[in-house]
Amino acid sequence: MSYDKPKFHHPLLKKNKVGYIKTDYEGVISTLCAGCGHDSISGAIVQACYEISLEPHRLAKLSGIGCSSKTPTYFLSNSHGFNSVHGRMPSITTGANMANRDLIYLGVSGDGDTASIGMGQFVHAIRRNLNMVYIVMNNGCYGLTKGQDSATADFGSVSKAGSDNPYQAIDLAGLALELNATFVGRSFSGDKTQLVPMIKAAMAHPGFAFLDVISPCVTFNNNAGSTKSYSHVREHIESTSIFDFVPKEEEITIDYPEGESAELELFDGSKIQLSKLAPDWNPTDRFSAVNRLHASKARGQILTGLLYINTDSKDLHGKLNTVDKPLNKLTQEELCPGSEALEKVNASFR
Amino acid sequence: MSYDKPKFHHPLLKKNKVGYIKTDYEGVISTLCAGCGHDSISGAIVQACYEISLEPHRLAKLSGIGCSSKTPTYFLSNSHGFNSVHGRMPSITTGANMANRDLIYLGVSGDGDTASIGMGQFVHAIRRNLNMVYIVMNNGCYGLTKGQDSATADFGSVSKAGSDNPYQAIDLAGLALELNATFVGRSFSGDKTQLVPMIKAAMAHPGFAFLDVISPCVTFNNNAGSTKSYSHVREHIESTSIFDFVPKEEEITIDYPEGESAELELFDGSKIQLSKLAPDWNPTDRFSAVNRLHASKARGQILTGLLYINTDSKDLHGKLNTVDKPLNKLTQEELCPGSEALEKVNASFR
Amino acid sequence: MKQEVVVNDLVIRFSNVNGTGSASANEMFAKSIFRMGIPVTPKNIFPSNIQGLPTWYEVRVSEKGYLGRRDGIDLLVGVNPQTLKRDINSIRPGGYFVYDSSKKLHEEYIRADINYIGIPMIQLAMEHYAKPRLQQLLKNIIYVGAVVTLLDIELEVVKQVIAEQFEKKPKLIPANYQALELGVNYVKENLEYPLNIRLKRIDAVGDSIMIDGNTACALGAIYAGATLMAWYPITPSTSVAKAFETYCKKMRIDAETGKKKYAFVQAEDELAAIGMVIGGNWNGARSFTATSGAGVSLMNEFIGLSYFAEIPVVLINVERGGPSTGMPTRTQQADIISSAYASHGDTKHVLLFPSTPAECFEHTVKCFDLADRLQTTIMLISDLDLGMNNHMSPPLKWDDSQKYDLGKVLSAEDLEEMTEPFGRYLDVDGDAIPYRTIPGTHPTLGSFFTRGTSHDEYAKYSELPEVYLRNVDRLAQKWDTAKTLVPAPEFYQEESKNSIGLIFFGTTVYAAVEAMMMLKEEGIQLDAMRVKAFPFHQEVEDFIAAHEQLIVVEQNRDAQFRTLLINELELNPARLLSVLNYDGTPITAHHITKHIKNQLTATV
Amino acid sequence: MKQEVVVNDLVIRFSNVNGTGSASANEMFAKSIFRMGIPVTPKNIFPSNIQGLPTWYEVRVSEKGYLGRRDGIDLLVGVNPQTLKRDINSIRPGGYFVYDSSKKLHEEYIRADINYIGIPMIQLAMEHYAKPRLQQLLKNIIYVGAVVTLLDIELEVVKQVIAEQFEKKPKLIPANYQALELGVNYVKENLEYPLNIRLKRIDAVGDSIMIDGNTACALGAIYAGATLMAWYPITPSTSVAKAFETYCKKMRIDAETGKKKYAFVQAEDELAAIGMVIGGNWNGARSFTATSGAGVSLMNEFIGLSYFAEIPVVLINVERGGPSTGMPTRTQQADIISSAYASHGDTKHVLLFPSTPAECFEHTVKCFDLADRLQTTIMLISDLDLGMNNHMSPPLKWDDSQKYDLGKVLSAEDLEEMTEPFGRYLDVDGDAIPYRTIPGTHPTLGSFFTRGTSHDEYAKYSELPEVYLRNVDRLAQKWDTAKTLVPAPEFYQEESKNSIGLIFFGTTVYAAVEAMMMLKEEGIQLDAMRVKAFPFHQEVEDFIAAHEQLIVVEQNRDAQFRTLLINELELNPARLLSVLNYDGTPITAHHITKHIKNQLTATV
Ligand SMILES: Cc1ncc(C[n+]2csc(CCOP(=O)(O)OP(=O)(O)O)c2C)c(N)n1
Ligand SMILES: Cc1ncc(C[n+]2csc(CCOP(=O)(O)OP(=O)(O)O)c2C)c(N)n1
Ligand code: SF4
Ligand code: SF4
Ligand SMILES: [Mg+2]
Ligand SMILES: [Mg+2]
Repeated sequence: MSYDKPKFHHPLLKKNKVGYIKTDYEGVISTLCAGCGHDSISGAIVQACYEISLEPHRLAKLSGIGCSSKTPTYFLSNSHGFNSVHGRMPSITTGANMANRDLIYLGVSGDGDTASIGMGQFVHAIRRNLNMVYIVMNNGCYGLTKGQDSATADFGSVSKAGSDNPYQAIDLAGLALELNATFVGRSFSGDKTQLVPMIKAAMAHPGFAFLDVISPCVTFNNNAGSTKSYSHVREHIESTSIFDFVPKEEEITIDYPEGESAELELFDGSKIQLSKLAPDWNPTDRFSAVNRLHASKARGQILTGLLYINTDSKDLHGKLNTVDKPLNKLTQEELCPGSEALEKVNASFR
Repeated sequence: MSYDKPKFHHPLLKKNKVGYIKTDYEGVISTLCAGCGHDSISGAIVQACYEISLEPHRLAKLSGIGCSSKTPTYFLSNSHGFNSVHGRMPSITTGANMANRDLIYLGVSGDGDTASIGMGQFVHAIRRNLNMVYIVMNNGCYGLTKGQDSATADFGSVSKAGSDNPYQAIDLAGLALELNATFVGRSFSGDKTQLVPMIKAAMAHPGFAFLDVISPCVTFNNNAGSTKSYSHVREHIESTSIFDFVPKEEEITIDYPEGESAELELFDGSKIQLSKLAPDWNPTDRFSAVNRLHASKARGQILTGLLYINTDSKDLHGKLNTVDKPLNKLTQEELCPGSEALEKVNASFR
Repeated sequence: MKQEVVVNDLVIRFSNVNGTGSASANEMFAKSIFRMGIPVTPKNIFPSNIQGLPTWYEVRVSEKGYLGRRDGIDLLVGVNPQTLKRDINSIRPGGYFVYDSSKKLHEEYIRADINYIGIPMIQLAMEHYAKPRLQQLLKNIIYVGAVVTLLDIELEVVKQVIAEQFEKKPKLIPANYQALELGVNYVKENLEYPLNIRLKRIDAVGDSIMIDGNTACALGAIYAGATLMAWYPITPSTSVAKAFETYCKKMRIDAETGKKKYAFVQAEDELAAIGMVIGGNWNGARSFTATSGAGVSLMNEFIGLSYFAEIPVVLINVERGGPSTGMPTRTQQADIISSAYASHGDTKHVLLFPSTPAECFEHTVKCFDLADRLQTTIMLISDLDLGMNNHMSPPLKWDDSQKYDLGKVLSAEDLEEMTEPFGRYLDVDGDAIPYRTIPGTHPTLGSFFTRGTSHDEYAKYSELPEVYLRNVDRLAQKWDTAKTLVPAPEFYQEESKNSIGLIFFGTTVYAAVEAMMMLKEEGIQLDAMRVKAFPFHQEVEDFIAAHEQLIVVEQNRDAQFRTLLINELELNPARLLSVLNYDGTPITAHHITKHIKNQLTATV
Repeated sequence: MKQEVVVNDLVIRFSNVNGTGSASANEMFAKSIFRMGIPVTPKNIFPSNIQGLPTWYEVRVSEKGYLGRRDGIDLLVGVNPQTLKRDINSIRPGGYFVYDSSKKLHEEYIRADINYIGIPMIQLAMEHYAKPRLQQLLKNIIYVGAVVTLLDIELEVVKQVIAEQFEKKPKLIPANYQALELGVNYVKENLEYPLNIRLKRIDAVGDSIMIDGNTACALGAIYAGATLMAWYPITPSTSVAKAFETYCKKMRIDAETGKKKYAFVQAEDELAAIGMVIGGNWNGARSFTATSGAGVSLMNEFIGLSYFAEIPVVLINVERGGPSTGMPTRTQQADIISSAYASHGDTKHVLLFPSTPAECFEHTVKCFDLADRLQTTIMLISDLDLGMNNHMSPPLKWDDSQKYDLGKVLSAEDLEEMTEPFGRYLDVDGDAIPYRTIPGTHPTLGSFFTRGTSHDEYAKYSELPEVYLRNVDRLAQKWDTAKTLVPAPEFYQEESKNSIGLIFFGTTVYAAVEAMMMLKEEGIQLDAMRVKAFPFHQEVEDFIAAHEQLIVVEQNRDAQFRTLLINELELNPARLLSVLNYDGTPITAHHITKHIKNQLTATV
């Protein structure tokens, strides 16, 4: 059951450049547990889309199965959505992206959905540098099936039932780096200041943008001993940088200390503006990100922020060299070679 | 169709400690293409098993589907074998291993089998630290289906048909390291001196031992421009170390230069003896291996040899804390709780 | 609205919001009735979500022992504002609506033909408990107290059940008792009680137990000696795994070392789960998995491997509402064809259909014996209704003299004694079942190469047409052997007497038995058969042969079971009528009788 | 052993080792016969391996135009020592064995009832070519030269075919010509020729082409406007992908930019392949995949999603020998039931069964129209025989006035003009097919949420029984709509005249038509129908109704097509006899006639 929120449009609510107010980016009322991290991420998506003045119908939102994968109903109700099957969102997004290169594709997944059943598709979407934003709402457990450990649960993390996890966690951000993902970030559902600009930057990135967002499950994995609880994350979080996203032609407003700041221009003219908190880290050097991540992990810390960006890579359309016009807009005239050409084909088989 | 080789036992052929001669470790005659790298790896397996005096029935050999996955018929015909389905060898091996912890499990796979359809199972076998040897016969292509690029084909590598591969390669050894595999090595089918001791060490390792073995496909991927051809590999190979495996209670015979040599004792008392060729590399420091691999890759070189070993980790049985006796040997008496216990269960449901 | 007093025959429904602790309160309510010796079936109707959506708990009480769902709710406790309208409309005329009168009920909810009983639940809870979470939880116990009094349920029994429920957290007992009394006293002080519908202790449950089918399956697997369970979470089969782990921890720990005599592996997906089961059984350890819906679809490739390479697999499919993700928390019997003929190529698989938790136990044990004997996939086809709801069931039975049938496995000694060379796929005994060996059995004898490709009697790869034919024809013959090994059907008459035979299977039994009685009262006599397995036992054929007209009752849209009967027994479809129920709720006797009567009029 | 001269009616078999270049030599041989205007069918029987295993190439020549396989080999060229015995035994008495006489044939290979023709192939090759690889390759051309002469095939035609074959590597032509002459001259100088079996130019192929079904499917997809192919390599479907890419490179490159008007994605597995197809079609680009065997099994979950969420999918299944990995390089029609009812829950899928390459083309186009119109999975069920062998076929046809049927898709204008709110799953027209919108169509209208869970007419999630029922009942009704849209069957008589009707589909047509002629000659007259689609068209029902007895010919063990007929048309199984062939080789007319005669005697 889902409930449409009554949308009360206050005349004073500020319209963005494309004429929408913030509530236009919302979806139906969430049916997740009160306090679930996923809802905060939905909120950040709404915020980001509103702020960058996205026209909602220019985005398609896709997901697998899980509490996290339900969230696309809770934001952007003017966008087409697809709640598909468990672990297979990447392949559906690949097909959708092939059909129309002009839309923005936002994929939402869970750690169960991505790190277990969906591992293969995740890896290969990265390999193809599919132009999409891929958000994992990472709670270290299977929320919707009642709290089993997932593959991102940390070694030794204690479950609600009291048992220690004996397996090494899969670090999805580390994995994405190893696999040459062209944009890798990590954030925390509780840190909107970091998350909102990160989502904006991810949307501006013309390739695979991966966001691993720690998102506590209040019902099944927010207990003492869990390394994915609100309190544990708050206590162990650290950041690569102070981070902002500046849309094309907007002015940079924040002043960063000289020397530690960096400005990265993206494909569409927008910019990422950041002040490094880690001196040896360089956002465009993949191996420095790997190093930095490793160092944090060794200290038991959770490194968040932008980890790596490759501002110059070809997405799958580029690799395949497809035409600029979306394939789903090509007409029969443009596609069908016609009877004459077929006669030639026939002749070649005689 | 398969042909049993006539086994001519020359009286002088040397028996190993368990009374077998080398041909006892062979299988039926290979039906792979003449010159296929996979056959050399089969040969190395035969050699290694003979030299460590393995009783063939104490090993189970399993594979997926592909030319590579056919090889288990070509070695160890006194071992049980299982040529399963495409990409799913790891799960079958997991079940088999759970059933009997006392056997040695040798899994053979191809790069298509592992890096594409089998990616999820590969990742999770590593995550569980399943006690097995996992060999990928890596030719950068799908041999059995006639030469399509696989996911390990290098970026820019030229196919037989002449097209450049536009995708980044998945580096399976790098991936295994990122995923905390407890033994990671890389070798080349053409380098038996390195490969044979590496297989022996992998078999002695009480956890997941991964060997990425470059194995040229002479029919479909040995052309100029291919980075998985014999000539390319020969020209770009480099090694972490000079390497030997010394079974328990055997003497170390090779003398390595002081300072660069290391000796690693394995769980069963056997030893890995090596002389480092890379000074900054430490075989038991995972991150130094990652660094080393990265450095070679940056120079366009293929780093081979032992990359990393964790000599102190729990395999899946250890993590699950199962009994020492193989589960498949437990009798009904040991397993069935009996009618009295069931009566108590019934009572609890009244 | 003066009504007769009705004793021990009613349906009560609780309408709640999920994640508020109501399920456990409602369960205690049902358990108390059971303890009074009265047959009862609860059904938990929950959403595919964790918190905040509508959930219902329906309790049918039937002195006559009819345990199916029944239409017509006698009393509904409605505390979910989201569904108030719908809930009130679902009450039969003359029935009762128990609501939270802390706030006044809006006009639009007033029906003239039902009785309204207001209990100020949340008000009472707020008056007595400070913490919001406690208020929420104990509100449930308050309404239990009220309803218990209204229906004349023995308070001591309820208290006993509460005490047992909180055995491990005894500190919670007093608060629960207090809440219970709040409900009881409110009724006693403010309302007329008991109602005309009420309960009374009898002695009609015998030695029955109240248990869910999934727990019974898990216990069956433990008793059958399963040492590996590999699985992936999916509703409604997850609780098989949970119960397996729970009971293994009690029953399968080595006393000396504290180590486990089982391996319990949460796989990365369903493909891996069944792969592990294949590996485990190949290597001689009884291994199984449990799954539902999409999980079965994902296992298709491996099921074919099991069939063709002849490797035992035990697969418990707890069906849910399909297709696709469908209605994951609703029940159906709609995986019949996709299970029977799973996988590409010519394949057929053995299915067992338990009806009760006792049979879940017994059939799960049987699955392992059959899997080892037949060396193929055996599926236990359960459903959400059976698997996740508590059912009154005969107790679970184990005969200590019962020995596992491990099938045709050759030992080292067997191999040494053999005069002919070992052929893994050689039919030595004429039953089309070959002998197998377990890896590691013997240093030089008995090793073979398992493969999903065409192979000869000695497990060698072959593409020769005649070799292929020998193999698949033997597999077809093995199917005939299977027919002689599966459980025979159950009949509901001494001998067939009527021209019409009713056929059903699985959870339909509850409603079907009641329907037969209802029809009998109207003078319509039917013979009946409950099928327990596919392939069909000879007695299934005989029953069908003995009746002109058959009516097949099943819980899916496409009459899938009827298709199986027609296809495998070469029946004229004209002889088989269908009664179908597929809206996700368990079938009712009323539904069956109505459709049988329609069908019979239509065909006459 | 004096024999009559037989012209244009023979079967020649080449027995080779794979990976030695024989396939291309043998193909040129077959093509030359086709060029002489004589109907011919080659069948390549190859192993699941790249190099060194036995492979056969069988060429049937039939002036009457019978294009099925025929038993009884008239001439066998045997150059594979591994299979010599078997090969020699396969020759019909009085037939010819052409062998490499460079080495003397061993005594044990001598049969008294056949003729031996020795050609010193390898000796000739070694005398004329230095490189071993060249010797191996040209040895094949040498035997072609010999056989061409023995059978009186026009040498100029063969040379022309060779010239075309090496069009892009003209340097190779002289060596091939030379090798050809070596064979020709050896025969001319040393042997009697032509043989009693021989060929002669006629004019019996008309405007036919020689093409394999997979290439025709790929061309069909291009003509149908498919812009996304997502696939994973698997024999025997891989060549669909290969041909799609090849022809797209010729026909679908934007002339100005050199960019591609298609996306060709090799997926990481079959699950991903069909997922991409679902994504592409959801987003309004015609998308398809091709697979075989295990691939179809792996796609089960997604097929259910397509059915329930109503997303077009075109899936080409080139069947191979099952179950499991089975015989991947052999042919069968054994994925009928698993395709028709793929996926858990109540599901049914539309299948089309082409018989010829021309139909592969035409039906593939039809698949896209049907998928868009019906918004569900449409499977083209081909097989290895049709897909990978060259077949003489009518030319591919395209009518330029033919317009794609893109089904019920609402444009921005449509949405703005609508007076009622858009309901994605609302049946507005009474045909049970709802309207859909493509993402991005309109800023504020028409967006909806696609899901595999139960949903109402407006695509909202719902667990209500009545909502679920409305939806699945509509899907059942859509199935009835499908019946009116699929291709009608083909009949082989003006009107039904006989009491027995023959039913077949797909590649069985070749043998079936010949069988009917053979039976006619023996006085057994049958009516016949070739079914082209599932669900069954009304005319299929009518034909069946018009015949007392039906014989269903199919290439699988379990008579799967017969099951479909019985189940979907409610037929009495007693009316349907079966002729089955499932050893992996294409069915022969002889096999059909034999079994029909057996069946008829048995039932009389
Ligand atoms: C094929 C398949 N297997 C299992 C399930 C059951 N299932 C639903 S959600 C889920 C796990 C979700 O976990 P995660 O992706 O971490 O999401 P969360 O609920 O934690 O946000 C599972 C296993 C399913 N829907 N489909
Ligand atoms: C489910 C499934 N999909 C596809 C295939 C077809 N197939 C057989 S082998 C193979 C690829 C093998 O490549 P690789 O693993 O690299 O082995 P290689 O032959 O190169 O040694 C494929 C795709 C299959 N057998 N099963
Ligand atoms: S169960 Fe956990 S993940 Fe799911 S909605 Fe509740 S808090 Fe969120
Ligand atoms: S095709 Fe390639 S991989 Fe396969 S056997 Fe031949 S050389 Fe080896
Ligand atoms: Mg999760
Ligand atoms: Mg390969």
